[in-house]
Amino acid sequence: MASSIRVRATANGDITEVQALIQHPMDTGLVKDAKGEVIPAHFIQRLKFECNGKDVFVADWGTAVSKDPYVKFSFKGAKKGDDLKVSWTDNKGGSDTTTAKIS
Amino acid sequence: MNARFFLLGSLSAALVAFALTSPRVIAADKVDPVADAKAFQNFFFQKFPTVKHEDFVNGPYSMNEDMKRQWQEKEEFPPYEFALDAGKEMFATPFRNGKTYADCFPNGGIGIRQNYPYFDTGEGKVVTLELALNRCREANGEAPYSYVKDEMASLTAYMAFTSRGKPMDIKIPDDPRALAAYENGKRYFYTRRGQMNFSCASCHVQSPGERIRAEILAPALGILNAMPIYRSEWSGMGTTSRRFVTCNSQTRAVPLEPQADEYRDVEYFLSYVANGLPISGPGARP
Amino acid sequence: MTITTGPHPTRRLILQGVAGVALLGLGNLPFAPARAAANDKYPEEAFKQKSEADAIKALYGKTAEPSDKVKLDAPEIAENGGVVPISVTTTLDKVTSISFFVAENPSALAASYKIPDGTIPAVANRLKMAKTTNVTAIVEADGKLYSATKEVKVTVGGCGG
Amino acid sequence: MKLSLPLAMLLALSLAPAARAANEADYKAAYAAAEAASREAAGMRNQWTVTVSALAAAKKAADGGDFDRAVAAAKEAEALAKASIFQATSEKEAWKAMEIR
Repeated sequence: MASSIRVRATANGDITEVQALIQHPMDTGLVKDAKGEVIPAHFIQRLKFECNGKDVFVADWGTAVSKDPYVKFSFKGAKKGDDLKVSWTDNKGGSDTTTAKIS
Repeated sequence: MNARFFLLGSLSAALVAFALTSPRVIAADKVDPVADAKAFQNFFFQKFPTVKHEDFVNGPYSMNEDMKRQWQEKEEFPPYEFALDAGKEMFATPFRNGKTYADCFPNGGIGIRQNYPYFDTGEGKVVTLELALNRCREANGEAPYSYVKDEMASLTAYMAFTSRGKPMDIKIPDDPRALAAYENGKRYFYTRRGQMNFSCASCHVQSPGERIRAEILAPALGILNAMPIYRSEWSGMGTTSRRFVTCNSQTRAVPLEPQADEYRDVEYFLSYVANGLPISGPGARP
Repeated sequence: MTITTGPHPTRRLILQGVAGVALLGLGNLPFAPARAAANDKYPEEAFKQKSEADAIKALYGKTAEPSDKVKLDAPEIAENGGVVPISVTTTLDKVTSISFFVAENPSALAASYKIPDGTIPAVANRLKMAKTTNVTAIVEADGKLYSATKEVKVTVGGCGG
Repeated sequence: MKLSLPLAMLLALSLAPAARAANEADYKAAYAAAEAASREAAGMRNQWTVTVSALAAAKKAADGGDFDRAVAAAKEAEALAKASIFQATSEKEAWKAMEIR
C-alpha cells in the first residue's frame, strides 16, 4: 500500500526545505460517530526526520494537530541526493516510515 | 381549529400579492443561452472589477485576501493530494474484465473534464462526469460507486487534474430537449427552496464575498470549475453531487437523490455560463 | 499557466529562511550550548495539562516572556477550525525548541518541536482550534523562553441546515 | 399599518383557547392531514427537512402516549408542508425576478 507519508525535500544552497503531509485520522477521542459512540483517540505522537544519521527535526504532537497533518521546516548541512528518513508512531502503536531523496 | 388555517391562508395570500407585484415579472421569453452566458459573466465582471476573470474559479479565495493567503499556504501541499494519487491509481487499475476507465472515455479520459456535463442526444438528457464514470463501471461488470463518497471524488479529482487550465467548453446541441434541460437548470438555480427560502442565487449571486459565519460565499461564476473539492468542513473530498445535497439541507430543503435530473440540469447550466473560464479542480475549500 | 500554486509564497519563506541563517551563522560559532531542558521523551504530562500555564510548566518548567523576535503568523479569521495554518519564525539564537499552545482547546499544548543544531528555527503546521481563542508560540532559545500570541477567530461555516 | 396586521394575526393564533386534552383519535386525524400535505410537498419535489422532523416528533410523542404534544407536532408539520407547497407554487414564476439578464 502506498506510504502514508508524502514528503518533499528541496535543497537550495545549504538550506533544505522539507514539507510533509501524512495520511492519518488524528482522532481526538472527543468526537462521536453517526451512531453516537465516541471515536477513540487515535493520533500521531512523534514524527522524526533524520538525515545523514542525525535527527534534524522531531515533532511531538497532541490531539490538536489537524487530520492528514502537514508540517514544514528547513535545515542546514544536507545536499541534493542525500536521504531523508521520515518516521512516525501513534498512540495505538501504529507507525510508518519512508525515505525520500533530497532533490 | 380551522380558524387557524384561515389566518395562515390569508397571511400567505398577503405574501403572494407582494411577490406578484415585484417589478420584473416578464412573460416567458425565448431561451437564449449565449446571451445568458454573456450577461451572467458581465454581471460578475462588473460587480467585482478588480478580480481577474480567470480568478473567479477560485471561489471564496477570489473574494478575500486573508482567505486567499491561507489557501495558497495550503496549496503548497494540498489536502486533496491523497485523493489525486488514489484516482490516478484507480484509473490505471483494470476492471475484472481487463478493461479500464480509459476505454470508456475519449482520449483515454485524459484532459476531457472541461467538456462535462454534455447533452446526450440519444438519451435526451444531460450526462455528468460522475454519471459517465458509474456507467463505465456498470458496463464493465463493476458495482457503481456512491456519488458522494471518496472513490467517486478520487476519480473525478484525477480527471479534473488532467484538465487543469483548460477553458470550460460545454456545448448545447441544436436540440429542443437540450435547450429545455438548460432552462430547467437555470430555473432550479434561481428557485427559492427550503424553510430558509433561499435559492442558489440568494447566496452565490446576491452576496458572494459576504460571510456566512466563518465562510466567505463563492461567486456562482466558475463555482463548479474547481470540482471535486476537499473541504476542511468535511475533512474529506466532496463531489459536485455531495455539494448540491449539502447545500440543499443547509437551507432545510430535503435533498433530491444524487444525479437527479434537476441536479444534472443545474450542473449543465452553471458549467455552460462558465464557458471560457479555466478548470481548476481538484480544489481545496473551507 | 498554473492557476493555484502561487510561486511567491515559497520564495518569501525561503528568503526569510536565508535571512534567518545569515544571523544564525554568526550567532553559534562558539560550541553549541548544553542540551536544553526539553528531554527526548514524548512529553505525555504536558499534553495532558488543560491550561496553558500548566502545560508550559510541565513542558519547560519555567515561564516565557513575550518577545518581538518571535514572529507568529496565524489567520485573523480561521477558514475552518479543523485546519488552521499557523507558523512561527524567529531571529533568536541557539533555539532548541518551538511549541504551539491553543489557550482554550481541551488541552492547551498542541504541538512541540525539537530544533537540533543546524535546523532553522521556523515551523509551519496546521492545527485544530475548538473556538475563538489565543494561539501562542513559545521559542526556547539559549535556555530562556520567548513567546508571541495572536487571537484567531473560529466559528462554523454555512447557514445552519 | 401593513406590518401591524400580520402581527395582530400571529397574536390571535397564539391565544387560541386550550382545547380539552387530545386523544388518539385527534392525533390520528391531525397526523393524516399532515402526512397528506407532506406527500403533496414531496410530490412537488420541494419537501422541507423541518416538515419531516415535525412528523417524526409527532409519531414519537404519540408512541409515548403524549397526544397533546403529538397533535401539536402534527399540526406544525402540516403547516410547514403547506408553506413548502405555497413556496413551490409561487416560485414557478417568482424565480424570474432574480434572474441575471
